Amino acid sequence: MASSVIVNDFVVKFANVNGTGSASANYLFAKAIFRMGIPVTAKNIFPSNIQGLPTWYEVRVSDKAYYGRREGIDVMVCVNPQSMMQDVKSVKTGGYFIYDNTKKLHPSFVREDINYIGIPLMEMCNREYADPRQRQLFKNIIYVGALTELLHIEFNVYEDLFADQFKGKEKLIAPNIQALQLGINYIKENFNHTFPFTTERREYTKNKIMVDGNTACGLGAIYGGATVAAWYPITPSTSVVEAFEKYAKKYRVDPETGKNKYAIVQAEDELAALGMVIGATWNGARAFTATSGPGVSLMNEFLGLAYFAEIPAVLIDVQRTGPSTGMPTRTQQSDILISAYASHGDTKHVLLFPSTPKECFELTAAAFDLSEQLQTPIILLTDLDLGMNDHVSDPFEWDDDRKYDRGKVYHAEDLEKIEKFGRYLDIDGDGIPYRTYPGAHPKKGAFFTRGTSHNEYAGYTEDGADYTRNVERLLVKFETAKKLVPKPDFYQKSNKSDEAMLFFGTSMYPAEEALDVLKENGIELDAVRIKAFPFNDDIVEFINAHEKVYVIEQNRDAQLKTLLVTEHGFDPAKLVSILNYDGMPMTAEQISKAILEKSKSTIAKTVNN
Amino acid sequence: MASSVIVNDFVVKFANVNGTGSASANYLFAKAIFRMGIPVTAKNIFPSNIQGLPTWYEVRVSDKAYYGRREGIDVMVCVNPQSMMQDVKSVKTGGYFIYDNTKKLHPSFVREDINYIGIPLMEMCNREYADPRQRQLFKNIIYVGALTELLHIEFNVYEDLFADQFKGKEKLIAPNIQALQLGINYIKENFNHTFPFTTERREYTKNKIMVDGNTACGLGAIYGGATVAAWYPITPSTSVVEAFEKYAKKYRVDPETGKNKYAIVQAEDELAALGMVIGATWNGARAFTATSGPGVSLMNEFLGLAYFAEIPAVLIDVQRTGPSTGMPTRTQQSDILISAYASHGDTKHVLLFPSTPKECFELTAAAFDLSEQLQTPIILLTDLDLGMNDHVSDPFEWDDDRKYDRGKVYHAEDLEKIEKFGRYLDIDGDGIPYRTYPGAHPKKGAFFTRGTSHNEYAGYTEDGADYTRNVERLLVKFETAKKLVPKPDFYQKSNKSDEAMLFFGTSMYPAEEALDVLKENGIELDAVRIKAFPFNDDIVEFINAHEKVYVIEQNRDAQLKTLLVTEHGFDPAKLVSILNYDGMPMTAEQISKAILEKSKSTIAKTVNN
Amino acid sequence: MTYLRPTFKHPDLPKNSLGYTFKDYEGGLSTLCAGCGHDSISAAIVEACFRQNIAPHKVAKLSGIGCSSKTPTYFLGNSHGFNSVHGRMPSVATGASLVNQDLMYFGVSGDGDSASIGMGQFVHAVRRNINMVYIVMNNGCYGLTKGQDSATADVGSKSKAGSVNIFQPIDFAGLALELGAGFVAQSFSGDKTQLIPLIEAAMNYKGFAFINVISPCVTFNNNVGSTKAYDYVRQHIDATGTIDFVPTHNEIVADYKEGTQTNIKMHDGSYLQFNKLDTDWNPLERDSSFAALQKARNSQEILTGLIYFEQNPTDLNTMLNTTNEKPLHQFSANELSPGSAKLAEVNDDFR
Amino acid sequence: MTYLRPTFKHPDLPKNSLGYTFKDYEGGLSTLCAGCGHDSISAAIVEACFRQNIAPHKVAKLSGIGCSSKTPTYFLGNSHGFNSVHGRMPSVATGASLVNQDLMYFGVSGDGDSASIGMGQFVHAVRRNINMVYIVMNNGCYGLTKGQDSATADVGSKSKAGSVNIFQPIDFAGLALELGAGFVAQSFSGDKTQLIPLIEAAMNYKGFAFINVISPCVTFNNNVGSTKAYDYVRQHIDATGTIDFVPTHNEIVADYKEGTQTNIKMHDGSYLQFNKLDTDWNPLERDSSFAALQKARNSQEILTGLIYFEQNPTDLNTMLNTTNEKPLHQFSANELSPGSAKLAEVNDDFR
Ligand SMILES: Cc1ncc(C[n+]2csc(CCOP(=O)(O)OP(=O)(O)O)c2C)c(N)n1
Ligand SMILES: Cc1ncc(C[n+]2csc(CCOP(=O)(O)OP(=O)(O)O)c2C)c(N)n1
Ligand code: SF4
Ligand code: SF4
Ligand SMILES: [Mg+2]
Ligand SMILES: [Mg+2]
Repeated sequence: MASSVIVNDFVVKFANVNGTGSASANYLFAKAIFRMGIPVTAKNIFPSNIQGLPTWYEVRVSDKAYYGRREGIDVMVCVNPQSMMQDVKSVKTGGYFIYDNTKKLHPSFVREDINYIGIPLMEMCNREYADPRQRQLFKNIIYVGALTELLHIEFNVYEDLFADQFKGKEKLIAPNIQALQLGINYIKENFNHTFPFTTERREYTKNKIMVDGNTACGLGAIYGGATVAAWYPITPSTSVVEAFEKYAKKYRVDPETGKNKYAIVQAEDELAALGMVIGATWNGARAFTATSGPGVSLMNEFLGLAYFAEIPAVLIDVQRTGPSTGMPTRTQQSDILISAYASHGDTKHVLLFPSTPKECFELTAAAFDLSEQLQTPIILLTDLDLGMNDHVSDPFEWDDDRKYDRGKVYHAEDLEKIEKFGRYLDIDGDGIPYRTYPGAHPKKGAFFTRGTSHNEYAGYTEDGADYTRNVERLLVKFETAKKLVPKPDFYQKSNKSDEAMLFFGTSMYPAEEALDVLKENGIELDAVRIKAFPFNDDIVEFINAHEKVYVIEQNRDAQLKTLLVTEHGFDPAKLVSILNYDGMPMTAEQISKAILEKSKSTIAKTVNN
Repeated sequence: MASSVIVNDFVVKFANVNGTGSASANYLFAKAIFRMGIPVTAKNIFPSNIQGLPTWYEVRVSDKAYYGRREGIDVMVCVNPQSMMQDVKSVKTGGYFIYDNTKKLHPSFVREDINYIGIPLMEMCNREYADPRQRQLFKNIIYVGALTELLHIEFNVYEDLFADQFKGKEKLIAPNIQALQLGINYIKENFNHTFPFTTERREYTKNKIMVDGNTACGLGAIYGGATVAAWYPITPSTSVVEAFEKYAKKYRVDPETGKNKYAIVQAEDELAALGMVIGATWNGARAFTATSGPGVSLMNEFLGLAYFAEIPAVLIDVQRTGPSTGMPTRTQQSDILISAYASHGDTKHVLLFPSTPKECFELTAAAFDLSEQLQTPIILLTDLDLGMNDHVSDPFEWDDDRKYDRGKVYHAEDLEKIEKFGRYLDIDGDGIPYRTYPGAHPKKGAFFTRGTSHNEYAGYTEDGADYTRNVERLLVKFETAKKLVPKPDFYQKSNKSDEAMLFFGTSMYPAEEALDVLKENGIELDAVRIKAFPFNDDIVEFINAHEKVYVIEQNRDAQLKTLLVTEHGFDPAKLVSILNYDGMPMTAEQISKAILEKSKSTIAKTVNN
Repeated sequence: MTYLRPTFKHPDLPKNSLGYTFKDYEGGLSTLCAGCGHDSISAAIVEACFRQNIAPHKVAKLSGIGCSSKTPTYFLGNSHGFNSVHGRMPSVATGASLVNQDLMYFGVSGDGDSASIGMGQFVHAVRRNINMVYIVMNNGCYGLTKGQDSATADVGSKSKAGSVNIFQPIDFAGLALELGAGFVAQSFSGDKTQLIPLIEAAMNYKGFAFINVISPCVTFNNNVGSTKAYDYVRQHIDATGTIDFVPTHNEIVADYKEGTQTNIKMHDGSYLQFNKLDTDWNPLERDSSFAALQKARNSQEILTGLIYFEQNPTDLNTMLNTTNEKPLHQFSANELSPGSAKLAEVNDDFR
Repeated sequence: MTYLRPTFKHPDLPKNSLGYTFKDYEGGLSTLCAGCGHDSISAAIVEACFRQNIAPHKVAKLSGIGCSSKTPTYFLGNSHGFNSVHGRMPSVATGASLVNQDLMYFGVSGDGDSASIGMGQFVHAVRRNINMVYIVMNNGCYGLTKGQDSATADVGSKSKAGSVNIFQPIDFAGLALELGAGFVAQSFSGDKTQLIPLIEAAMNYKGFAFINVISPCVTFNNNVGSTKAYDYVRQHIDATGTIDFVPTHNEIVADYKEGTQTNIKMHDGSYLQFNKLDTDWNPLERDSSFAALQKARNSQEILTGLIYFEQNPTDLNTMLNTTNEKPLHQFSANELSPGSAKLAEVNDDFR
């Protein structure tokens, strides 16, 4: 047990029953810490169920600004008898177990090596509130109060938070404050040891925002100029279009006519959703859909059509744990292979990998440009962890001078100047032809879009040479894509080591932390974070420049490594996979441990994380 | 121009209008050569259209028993004015162009370097036949007659063929013989040069059969014990289930009750087709579907379910030219990647690659055993070339003592002996659990099949450890598959060279021929033909034993190479791709040329093919 | 997570004619929201199976994805179950039903599962007349994904989140009738008295027996303004009278006034007894059923009960003439493979 | 392979009010079988567009896969066309129609394309009331894959290959009506006189205008025993009388006997003129249309003509309140992006 007080470095986990309103109380706790300027990460671990099953909320506070998950619970707040046995077990030796002691704790829950704080939550609620719904809701606020006192969270932060939360319903503020106070007072009156963890105001999160990736994607689609969204509900992607709708209602209604500059359709399934997107983009609009694994599987045929007929489309895949229905409320990065090579025949798709809410916003907006520039589907691969959990992020930015890059489009005036329009003619040598919007010109520019083989003039063809020219041009286009997609993030100005780490998406969080851990263990690695597929030359150069590259992924089959090897012919032996695929966000410990075992430069040291 | 007569080594191509009955006449020609014991290969090159467009039929005769396609037309029989210009162009210098000279040939069709034989086909038909349908049909027989005379095909072979073809409609024999005779006589009377090509009876095809792969697959499903077939029509797979139905009607109707020991359903689409198969196999039956690329794309979600819930299923994918609708009547081997890794999440499927009709039969039958042994989908990857063209093949064989291997199933008596049944319990350490059929036992063995994460007892779980154990067991099962799938064919007892060739499916035909061509050019390569994925140890050993391995594929993106590298970590540099993807079956010349260019042991020689 | 009920059995529990107690028909403890209509339907299925004396292992239960599709875990724990993928249960059930005619097939689905993503498969299952009981637990919303409108939500119906549906609803009963379904019933999860015998009748129907059950989602669609809320449904229901299912061996007890009772004979000789039937409509005539349904729709009423009953159904297996000698999976290699001699003949055809 | 007709134009060709000649509405030369019903429907579309004075480039034509779905290449060569994937045209058309309300959308499909693989999408396109003309070229078979029965093949109908269909047919008109379609018509490819005005009316309908056209497949389903053969259809057709479409600017010429003519007013002020209408059925009332259809079905007749017409349709764009100020793709970044100031507010919400 720690003897001195640890500042801003601990993990609190809440164990609740879902459907009881605990999520917002737990969020309040995390948000309070955020408002104190302290780095905080919250993970909502919920079941694929609506009401009555165990749900958890993990809050990590980190003065070093590590935003990844960390194993080992310092403080467990358990108000769910169903999960209590496993919750007790999950507390670190020396940690704290906070529970409702209205009823006496059964001896089987008692561990010698942890501390127990009982608070008579039910009793207090029954005493204070008559309404059963209030009893349930305020119980959650009371334990937040207790934590507030134990961890010395600033009280006025809550006052602000409640004021924001209940704007327009101000009469709800007082009872919430009161419930919080109940918890605070209970600790004040009953707890007289030194609690080994505390918080202290910092400036880390100043100017930052705390938001989930799905909201950021929805907002990115608004700023990126999407006018049509077609989707089918599926966890964990549903909130992408919900956010789009929310902001569209706010910002996309013509104030004069009251008419919408957008259209959202809840489709009958994912096939139809992508079909609608393709219809809309074919007709010139920017359109997108959001889904998760099963939806991507169903969209294969349409993705192949869009690839071959060269129709833009933006698909946001918020990945969850596969295969099949898998674990719908757990995270993974396991739709990479199917996304990159979706559909039968020789197909390749452009992928984007955001790591933060800000990147969700930016890459979603960028996806619309890219998709129109390249006239092909762009698949944004985010995941449940990024999409549904709140992350501390730099704020969203937008340049008001920014214009959309609509790609190569011939309008009526261009068509006038052209002798013969060839929809699939590679005029510029970059593999990207010109398109026209339906209705553009009375006599020129009309063409037939089809998924069958076509020549440069969009005419149907069964000629082998026509076919070959066309699919080889598509490879040229894919080369062009390498120049247009976002560049990777390098963690060093120039390479310093023979070994390196490569990661993408939410693996960034534990990977960055692992870099530090390894450094502490005497292993300094170069590192790169990939943001897109196809991989651009910088990445190839980086890998070539290293003897060994650890590729961090949250899937079983090393799917990103497969893309690296397939597309660039690296020797697979030099790309060493570090994988986690149990459905929980990967931790720095998992990575550093694995690398310590595998690294040639490993000194006989153990990780002291 | 050849001065001496070439025996049994030439290519004849027919140019017709589709829907005019030419296919059966052209087939008659190929079959006659087959009956003379001479190796012959026929390729039907038809449009995605029902009536009125150009169609071709290529017949290669090869005394060396090369069954691959060969470029360069020796004799072109053109009865389609639409395609005449390109047909004239496709004749080899010194070759022959046979045409209908009822109307004079336009000078633009005249090439100085080829020979022309005009036959007044239309005039002859109009004279001989009153019925327009007869005129059309017998025109085709007349040119077969002409070829018969030019190439010295034995007349009595036709008599036998007609007798077989018109069994039960004997009155059609005489007019056909007469039409044939018309052609023969016309040549006898009007052609008095020496024709540079001829046929001579051989014994090569004695005991062989000439059949298309789809028929063989359908028959394989009959012998393999399939009782349920669910499908959706799509070129080029349609005839698989048609053959199954034909033989089922013949061999699977209980003579006593008149009831069917099979059920065939034409589903509403491919999703439903695979759903029905999965429902049937879940209920204990052997079931299959047949489709082509677009169908596989649509089946992704169900394939993932079958993988994860461990349900047998047999899927026959007769590949055509992708992506998207592509060229539906052209061939390719381009559904490898999507088949191997179909569906989102981490999934892997077992693939089989037949090369001959006999293997279509055998591997289809084997697929049912494998699928039940492994409790997973088996995808048989054939292609349009193998599936729809007639191939000379060894005859089908069946061991009457053969029993079906139904895999690990607990029946009522087994369940009686078991304490607690665990549907996903790995008792034998091979990753394969035991299953039960619905209705097996009144109290034991019932379980819930689901696509969500499940523990050893088929219970729903969101526990990371349960999940991980399960998906890692699936990897163990995939390892087990390596021991069960058919072994590769090696072309040498022991390795003789540093370099080797690796191929599969219909690439076998040109590859075998290319091996000879290369030998003639001083390059002797080892070779292996792969029959299944996952690749077994023999293949890995073989590749490790060579410095360079040429991987022959009929797709753009080197899909099989991707599997080799992904699964075994070979250095991609040593696997050199030789690709063809124009939709036509690959030729030996394409392969040998490419290898001559790329081989380190290349002596300054050119191919003299 | 599935909780199992304690397996302790009271020795005095009543048994049905097969010797099974009610408990033998139960499943795992439900994880649905307290008050969810779906749980009442599960209970009705349990009761119907108990009454119908079907051995639990002789039932196969199949579903798609959704709260409704989870229910097969909550009834008939001794039956094989298959929770397939979203909207595709009909095809899986079709395949299963082809194999083994000794089992009874229960398909359970939701309105999202069957009216949106599964519409195509639903239509074709009806068309093929699969021999199964097909129950849609219809709550007008997507429960499991948190309350979006489904395709059966009525125009103007308000969700808990406050959005008002603008699209025409799909009327399952009308659709099934239009598609030629032979057994079309409609009921309400809150009306056990009506629902249980309907399920019993459906179980005895040799063909596609469809029951659309309005089943309120208490969490997302039980608010004022929703036309699938308990209150709304109770107010707008137009029950066609009580129904009784009378198995073959039971005597028909006619304790109703004359003229108010109809007995429909089932294929196995059992009877379906209608009481107090609406007099101007005959459930044995399709046109008449259509008209009745249409009339109720026009007046915004929900017609419940047995809406249409085709007396001579021909199910898929009969149409396909599939053997029922034994399940298809029980045939051995020498019963299925035509053998080497026949293969020699086949080879000869290709020479 | 598409052949283009010679582009030489005779100077004296008649022109429509926009100055276009008939030739301007033609497409590539058909590659369908000689005599295929689909070609007649293409010709009717050409004629209807010419008569309706629509600029060819203001039409978008969409289809799935099949012989029928190939036809958009054979009409309106100056329009953008989209031959998508099998059965999924409805969704593509839906997406397209959301973007640009200045174009007219023609969806062309086959019975395989819409009744089998595309059933789900068809149902939902009806439900959403997409503003489009939706034509099914219904031949009861899969032409392009060589003649298998489709889901619209009648029970007992015999294919050329000799197989007899055992399944209930899907009745497109009945289904569309059941699903709430506002414009439901049925016709025969061989009846140009009826078909052309129906297409014209459909073009002027602001909503989902559905025309099921029986269109014989001469190659695979025109044999004796087929209920989709030319001869059979001609014998069983029950035309509802002639129809005329009268554009806004034309005067209504009433040259029929009183009592036999009905004028239906379209949303744009034009009229649809029915002559010699069946007296016991009113196409403006859904129940009545249902009954008429049902009656014809019962007597194995094919009712053709305008079966149902809802006078006040609300199409999807109207329901969604989408702007028609200009097509959605014409909005620029500063019209669509809320700008940095608003983004600052959004950021603040997350602090
Ligand atoms: C292919 C696919 N798309 C989406 C989902 C997400 N999903 C799960 S359940 C559901 C809707 C369920 O609605 P319903 O069938 O009405 O069942 P309820 O929960 O209302 O009983 C959806 C969209 C999925 N599981 N699979
Ligand atoms: C996903 C998919 N499955 C199957 C096919 C093969 N296919 C092409 S057309 C067609 C049927 C066409 O029938 P229909 O729509 O009635 O058109 P018709 O040819 O009769 O006019 C089928 C099954 C395909 N192209 N795509
Ligand atoms: S969310 Fe609705 S449908 Fe789902 S369990 Fe709860 S009440 Fe039932
Ligand atoms: S096959 Fe039939 S549908 Fe297709 S073009 Fe020929 S006649 Fe028309
Ligand atoms: Mg529902
Ligand atoms: Mg058709």
